[in-house]
Amino acid sequence: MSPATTDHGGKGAMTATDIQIAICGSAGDGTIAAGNILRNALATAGYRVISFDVYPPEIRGFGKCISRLRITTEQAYSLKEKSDCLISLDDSHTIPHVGEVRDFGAVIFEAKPVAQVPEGGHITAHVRPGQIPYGFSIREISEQATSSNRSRNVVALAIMAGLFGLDKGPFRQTIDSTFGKKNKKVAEVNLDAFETGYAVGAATFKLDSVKFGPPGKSVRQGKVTILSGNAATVRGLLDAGIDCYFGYPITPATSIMERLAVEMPKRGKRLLQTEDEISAIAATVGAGYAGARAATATSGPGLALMMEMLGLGTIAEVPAVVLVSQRGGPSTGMPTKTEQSDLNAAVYGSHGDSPRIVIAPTNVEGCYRCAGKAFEMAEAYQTPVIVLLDLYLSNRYETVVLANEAPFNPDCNKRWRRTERDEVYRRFAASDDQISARAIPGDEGGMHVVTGLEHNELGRPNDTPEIHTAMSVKRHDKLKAALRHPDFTICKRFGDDGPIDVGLLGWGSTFGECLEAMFMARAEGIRCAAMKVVMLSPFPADPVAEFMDDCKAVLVPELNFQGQFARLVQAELARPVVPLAKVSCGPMRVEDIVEEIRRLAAQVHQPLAAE
Amino acid sequence: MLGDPSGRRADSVQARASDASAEPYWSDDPRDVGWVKENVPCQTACPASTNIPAYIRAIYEERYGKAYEINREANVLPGVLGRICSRPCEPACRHGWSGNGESVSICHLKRSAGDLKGTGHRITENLYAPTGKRVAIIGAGPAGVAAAHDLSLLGHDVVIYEREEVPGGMLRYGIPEFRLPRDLLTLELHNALRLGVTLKTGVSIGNGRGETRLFSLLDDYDAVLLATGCMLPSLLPLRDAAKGADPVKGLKDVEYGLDFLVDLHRGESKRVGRRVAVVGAGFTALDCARVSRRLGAEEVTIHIRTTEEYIPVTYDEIFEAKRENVKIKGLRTPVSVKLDDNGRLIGVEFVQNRLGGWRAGGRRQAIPIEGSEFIEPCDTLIVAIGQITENDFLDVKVEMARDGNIRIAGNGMTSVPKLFAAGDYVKGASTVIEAIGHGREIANEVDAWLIGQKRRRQRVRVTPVEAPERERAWDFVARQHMPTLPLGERMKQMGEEVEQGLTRDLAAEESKRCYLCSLRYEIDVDRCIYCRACIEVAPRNCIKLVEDVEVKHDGSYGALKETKDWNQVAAIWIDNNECIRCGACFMVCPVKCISISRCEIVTADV
Amino acid sequence: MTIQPKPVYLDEKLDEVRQSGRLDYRSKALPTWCPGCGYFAMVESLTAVLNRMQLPHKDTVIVSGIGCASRFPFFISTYGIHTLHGRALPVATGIKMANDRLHVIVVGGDGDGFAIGGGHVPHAARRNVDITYLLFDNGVYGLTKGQTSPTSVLGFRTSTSPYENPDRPLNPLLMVLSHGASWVGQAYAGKPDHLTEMIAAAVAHRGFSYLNILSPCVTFDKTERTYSNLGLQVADLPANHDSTNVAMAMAAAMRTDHPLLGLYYKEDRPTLNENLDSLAAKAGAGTPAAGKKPVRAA
Amino acid sequence: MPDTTPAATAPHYVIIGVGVSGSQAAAELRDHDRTARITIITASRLPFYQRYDLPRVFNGVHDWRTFMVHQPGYYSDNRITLRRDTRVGGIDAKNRLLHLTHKETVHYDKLLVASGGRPYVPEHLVDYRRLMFGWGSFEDAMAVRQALPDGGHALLLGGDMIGLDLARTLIATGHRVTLVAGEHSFWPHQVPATERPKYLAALQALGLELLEEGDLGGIVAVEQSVAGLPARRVVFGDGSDLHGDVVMPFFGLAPQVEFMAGAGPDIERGLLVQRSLRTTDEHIYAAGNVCQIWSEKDRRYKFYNGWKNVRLMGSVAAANMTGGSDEFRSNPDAEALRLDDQGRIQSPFWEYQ
Repeated sequence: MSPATTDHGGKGAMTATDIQIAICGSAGDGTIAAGNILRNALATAGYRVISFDVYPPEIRGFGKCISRLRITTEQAYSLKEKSDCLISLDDSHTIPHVGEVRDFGAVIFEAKPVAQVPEGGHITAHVRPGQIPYGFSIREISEQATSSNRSRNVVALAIMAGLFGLDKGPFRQTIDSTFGKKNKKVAEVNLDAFETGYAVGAATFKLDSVKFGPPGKSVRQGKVTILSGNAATVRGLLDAGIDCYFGYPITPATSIMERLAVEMPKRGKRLLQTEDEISAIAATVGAGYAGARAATATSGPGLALMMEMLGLGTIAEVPAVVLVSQRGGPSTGMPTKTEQSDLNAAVYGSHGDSPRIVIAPTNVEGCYRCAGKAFEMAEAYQTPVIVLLDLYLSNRYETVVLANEAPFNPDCNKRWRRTERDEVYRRFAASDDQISARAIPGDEGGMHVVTGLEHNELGRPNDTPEIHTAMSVKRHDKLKAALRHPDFTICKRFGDDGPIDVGLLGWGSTFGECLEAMFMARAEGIRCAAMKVVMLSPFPADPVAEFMDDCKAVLVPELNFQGQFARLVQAELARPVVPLAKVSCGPMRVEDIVEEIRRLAAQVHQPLAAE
Repeated sequence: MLGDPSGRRADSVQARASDASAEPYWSDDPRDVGWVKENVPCQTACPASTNIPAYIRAIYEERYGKAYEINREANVLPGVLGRICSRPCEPACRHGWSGNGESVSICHLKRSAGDLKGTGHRITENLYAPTGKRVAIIGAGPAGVAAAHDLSLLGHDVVIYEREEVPGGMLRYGIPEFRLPRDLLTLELHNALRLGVTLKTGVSIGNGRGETRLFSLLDDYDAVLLATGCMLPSLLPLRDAAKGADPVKGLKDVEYGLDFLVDLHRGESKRVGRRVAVVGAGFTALDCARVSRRLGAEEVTIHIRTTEEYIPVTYDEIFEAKRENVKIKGLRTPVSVKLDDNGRLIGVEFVQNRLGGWRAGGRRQAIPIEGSEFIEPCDTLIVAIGQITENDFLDVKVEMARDGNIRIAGNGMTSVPKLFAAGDYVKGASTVIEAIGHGREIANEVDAWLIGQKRRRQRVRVTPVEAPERERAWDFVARQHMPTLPLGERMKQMGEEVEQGLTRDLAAEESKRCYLCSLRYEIDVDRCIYCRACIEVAPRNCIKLVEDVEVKHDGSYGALKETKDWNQVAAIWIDNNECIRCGACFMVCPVKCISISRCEIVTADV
Repeated sequence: MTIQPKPVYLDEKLDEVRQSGRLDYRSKALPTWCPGCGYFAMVESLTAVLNRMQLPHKDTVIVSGIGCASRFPFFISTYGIHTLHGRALPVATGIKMANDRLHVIVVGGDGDGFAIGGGHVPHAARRNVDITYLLFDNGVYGLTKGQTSPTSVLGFRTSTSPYENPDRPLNPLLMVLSHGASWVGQAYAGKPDHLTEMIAAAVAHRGFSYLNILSPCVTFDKTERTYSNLGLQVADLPANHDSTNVAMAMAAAMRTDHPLLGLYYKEDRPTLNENLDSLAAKAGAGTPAAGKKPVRAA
Repeated sequence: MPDTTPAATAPHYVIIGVGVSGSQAAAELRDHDRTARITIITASRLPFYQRYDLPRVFNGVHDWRTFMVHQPGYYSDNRITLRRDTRVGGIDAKNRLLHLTHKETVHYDKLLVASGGRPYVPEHLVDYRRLMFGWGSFEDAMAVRQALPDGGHALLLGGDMIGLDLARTLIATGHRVTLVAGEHSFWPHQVPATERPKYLAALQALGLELLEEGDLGGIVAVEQSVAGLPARRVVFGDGSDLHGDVVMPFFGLAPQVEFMAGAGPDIERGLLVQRSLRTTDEHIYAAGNVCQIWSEKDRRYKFYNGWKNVRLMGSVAAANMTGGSDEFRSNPDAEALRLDDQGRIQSPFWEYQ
């Protein structure tokens, strides 16, 4: 395959930048920090960036950290299969990843390790003949520049920047703001390290074929910024006016809370680290009952603990927003590996018939929108809303364009107002849209009790078949309005119009790979289209069915073993789909999808050929 | 309090209300008075306002003397009334209410108090200081004796004028000995009068020669009380009889029951035929029938206009009469008497009746069926259809009421100043207990009139009680039956008392049955936690979630207004009308917010 | 024997009750607990306290978990939320954080609070969430018809410990004291007057107030914690008890043979919301009161 | 992770150098032994490329991949480990260990030293190395390509066959080339003094401007450019000077054997080997410009240069390392410099295409 500048989506010109850089090291090497600096610097420089870090569950020690960044002129949809440049801060961790550098890409490494390495233990034993090895005395440079080896990560970055001839300004700016927050001195030291490393890199004869083009033009309106999925989620929550947050640390959702812990107090809002996930969701439901926009974030194990309370939210019709960043399961599973295996839990979880709204953004910008819209929906439909992220989405960074004005309605409550006629407030009164006017503690005259017991219109416990039937209908039917939620894309089709051979049905973070795969398949002449499904519950049956009508075959790529979304689609529409269910401990490989598209395309044409 | 030694049961009972160390609370509040009247139906039904629960409780405690004294406070002849009382209390008894079983044998217990009291029992009298007033009472029947007793205690000098040789009136002359032993009667009359009443017997009041003039008494005394009763029989109203005429006058074999009994008790020798027909439905009729049996009649039939269930006598009387082979035939009204050519009675012609509507007083109307006449053969006819007053002796002009009885004002005084009247003489033929009650009532009025103010009145005495005095199990004790003389024994002698009196054990068992209705169970609304534990254990629908209570015109409480709305429940309240004083609620209350007090209407100094 | 000076007349009493406003704090629904249950004392005392303090209905929220207590909110005319087994405290924390103006009262039993919900008590206590926790301690699971609870006495026989309860009961008072509750008291359902005073003090306390309310389960414990046994066991805290001395309070809490009634411990310290607001002020929020705004409530 | 101990069965052949002879040896080692481990160690960052073609950078060929001999897949297909950017710090011949400068030790069963030669700079010019452009690698070539403007002036010192090859291209691509000729001119060919003018004339015919080194025995300075003048200035002993954009030394190659010092095998200038290319250490062979081969005829150890020779050396070494008994035989014809019919210089050294 053509190595240098893959045309993502067929949109960019050949001169457009599309470079992926990976930084790999041991926990504690500053790998992720280097990735962050690189990401922010390149975003500052005006490139569009997607980045994703993989790191171990342990804080320090010998776990592997990889930070991957894809730098493009126009927004890309996923990381690439192959990186253009790999920076090793620890050979033992980097060696297994050397293979992911494309031919004639660059591998930057430490030429003078501090300790003896075993035979074959140095990265030079593994750099592929097609790749360009760049050994530098990174440690020595760091020590020369800063009298410390702690700036190795910055030096390595700087060498890369110098080697590729990147503009120093954005790097300096980023390093200054990153380290300056802690200590001006630290910033200065790192700037020195950068300058030294940059000079070394710049003086190095560049043998690889990695070429940075100029950054893209700035976006028409809104502000461009680089955000992780979790950061975008936080931004969405804040812009939608989050009042209360309750959380318990869990990878990979923790950073949502960490960011909110910084931002919410500034706005006079309240955040609490609870004793567990159960209390986090409980307090969220409590605050929701009290009228606040409240949210909690967790991952699969936490979601499992929250299930019972989600059921309460459903039956008591209390708004609550739960952000779930999925990771590998079951049980503790793989805390630092991405997976999309909590769909069943999110859609079907909890006991009894407990419907709720589940939405899953497909990119970082979607995280922003979904987080904010989740508040709107929770309020409007008086129900818990799960926003299904995953580690890959939570932790990946993308340059996103945010509107100048927050695109969220600050109040979607259907509020009860006391009228002369009301003798008694009927919290769960029947109405055309099955959504009952809501009174909130503090509302005069609206006193009522909500309960996890089946109840009548007044909220009084009642378990007659008539009431249970009516209330079950109400709880399910009211959610259908969410399919028409204003200013929200429940699903969207990409690619060829009209009849197609292979349609991709994608959800969540994997959809980026689906899109990349679709573009590649189209480039190969396969009639291909893709639909992203953002709203998983209630299921947007009509548009999805319409899309499937156009497809000879429907492929559902997702990162779980069971093909959970494929099953959901089949259950909702009773139509066959081809699952592409992978548990690869990392993002879906675009090539895997393309391969499957090719196979399916060949298959759908075979009968035609036979005729 | 009394010399009667406390029995063993007394020790086992935690509290004895009258022994409470603290002062009771006295109330004239209509809500309290109303409560007692409503809640102690026996006492309310009793014309003498006998504090029945109290004396039955005393019997349970084996303090018979005290029980006797409690009775005596209301009527001075407990032993007498314990035998022949018409017992208006018993139909009223809560225990006889629907669902509760049979009423308590109040009367038998009354007798047992007298029967069982210790030989050392001494009667108690509370004497007032002498007033110097003099009162003449005409008639030593129950009303006169009761009035005399009370007036004498109140400090007045009382003289009774009695036509007969011995006092007692109808008690002595109208009631057969087998129901009321004469020695007991004599003793109790003596006890009633022995504290300073002058009894002048054989003195007839009237205009005739040798008779004492009423107006002279009025001159001699500060007050004169007429208590002469009803000593004239009502005439048999046969179909063809002229109004006011006696259709059976002069007929052999036909007699008025009252005359029959009075003659008998004056000592005359009476005879009856083989077949005796008794017309009438009261005690007199029954007495005549049973006396007839004892005089040798073989077939004794009581003919009544309606049916058994509506006749104004006690069940026991009917029961015993029937045991003595007295027949009772109902739904018939005599139309004529049939005589043979010799003028001897051969039978009575009756007309068949059907039951009509209710009449005042709880009786049923009897409507003759035209053309249904028939003849019941008999050898002797005794007519016992009532008595009326005798007014011939009056030598002062006194206003009479429409029914022929004397008219008295609210204070008991007739239209003649200083002249009072009481008992059957005022009210017409009634019962002994009514006569006694009225006698005491009028005595109180006389006293007030003499003194110029009321000195005593009825008040409610409220005494706290620490614990229920009953056990729930007692609610299931069956009514104890009065032992009676075997039939064979009865006929041997006219004076053999049929009812033998309750033994100690029987009395004890029967005394347990009393609900002690004067115990008032109340919930302290401020401390009640509305837990409804009391409702849970309540044997009846007696504890209620109350929203409001009706207050009647007289200030007493009417019905409780119940609710099931929690926010309307202003109190959980014990509906004392439903309450059978079992104490279960008191025992179960977790916060001990239920209190018990004894609420009694007693006569007290003003 | 005391003699009431004057009988209480029902009509007057009814007027007084109605006019007192107490009934306004009740809902229409009749409580469904077993007759005699101590919960009645709680609901009665609480409504009396609410009435006495004139807490606005609209600003009062009763929170319950699961257990016999769970239906408590249905019987009170304020706002209420009947949550999950053991989760009332965190729900209440959320409510209180959402709106300072709300008076939040949590009711629950010993199983709810110290078995399934035991993980939440320490944190509500140490954070000093400004709520009142009325814990109904009857030492048995009532709603599920009589199983062993965390405060069941040793040797207690229940349907799940048919031979005997082998587990030593925990000591709720000692627990909450050690967790830093700022108000700790104990009352007995059989003494409703005292209970009312204690609830009043607990509700008035600014911070996390924990009131342990001893009561029998009249249905499923006929042998151990009966009214008669408890009535004999309970005693008042000694007159010289110093409720500012936590060591003394703990020592008193150890007296499980004769549970002592009264205020064990009281401490004034900032509440969770106050702490959050002051850190918000440090973080640069416009005004410290910003968080106090009742979010979104009308 | 590769083994740290010698494989029990498969021998490990290590080749130092990825030039013609090293690469040839690797290929033939694989032919001889399908199971052996083969590792090439080189300080270069690039795989084997055609160094002789480097002048083509002036023909617009700027991508080193054009010079690549094998596609990258070649190495993995043949299971040859190519370790680039890797330097050997020393050899422990006794234990058959290579000490790499990055603190790694590599065990070998047979070692082939094919580290080649680096451009030789005479002593008197060493101090000016900084100001001169080398021509040893692609990087060097590109550097010259960048420093030398179109139509610019290159000053070549010495004038070995490598330099003359470049000179041909430079002239062909419109540059001005001045050769300062001296005793190293036409290296490695030995040009008798008699024939020298003839060859020099041939060079001039090519378009070179010529200066005889003898005439300017004392080069005293090479200075940085001043404004308006080309980047380099060569000052001669007589005070005259030359201005040029680049100055490049072409004094032949010197074998790179520093890392062999003290290792055991005999070294004169290069590694001394038999015709079997084995050094005095039975496990160590040498090939290419790094070794001197015993010449029976000349009774001395000789360097053999030129693409054909060094490639042959690789083959012979590979054969012998795997148990063969080949001998290196140089083709005398191949070593001769000559002029063709048109008077153009022909050298086997240039015959690499």
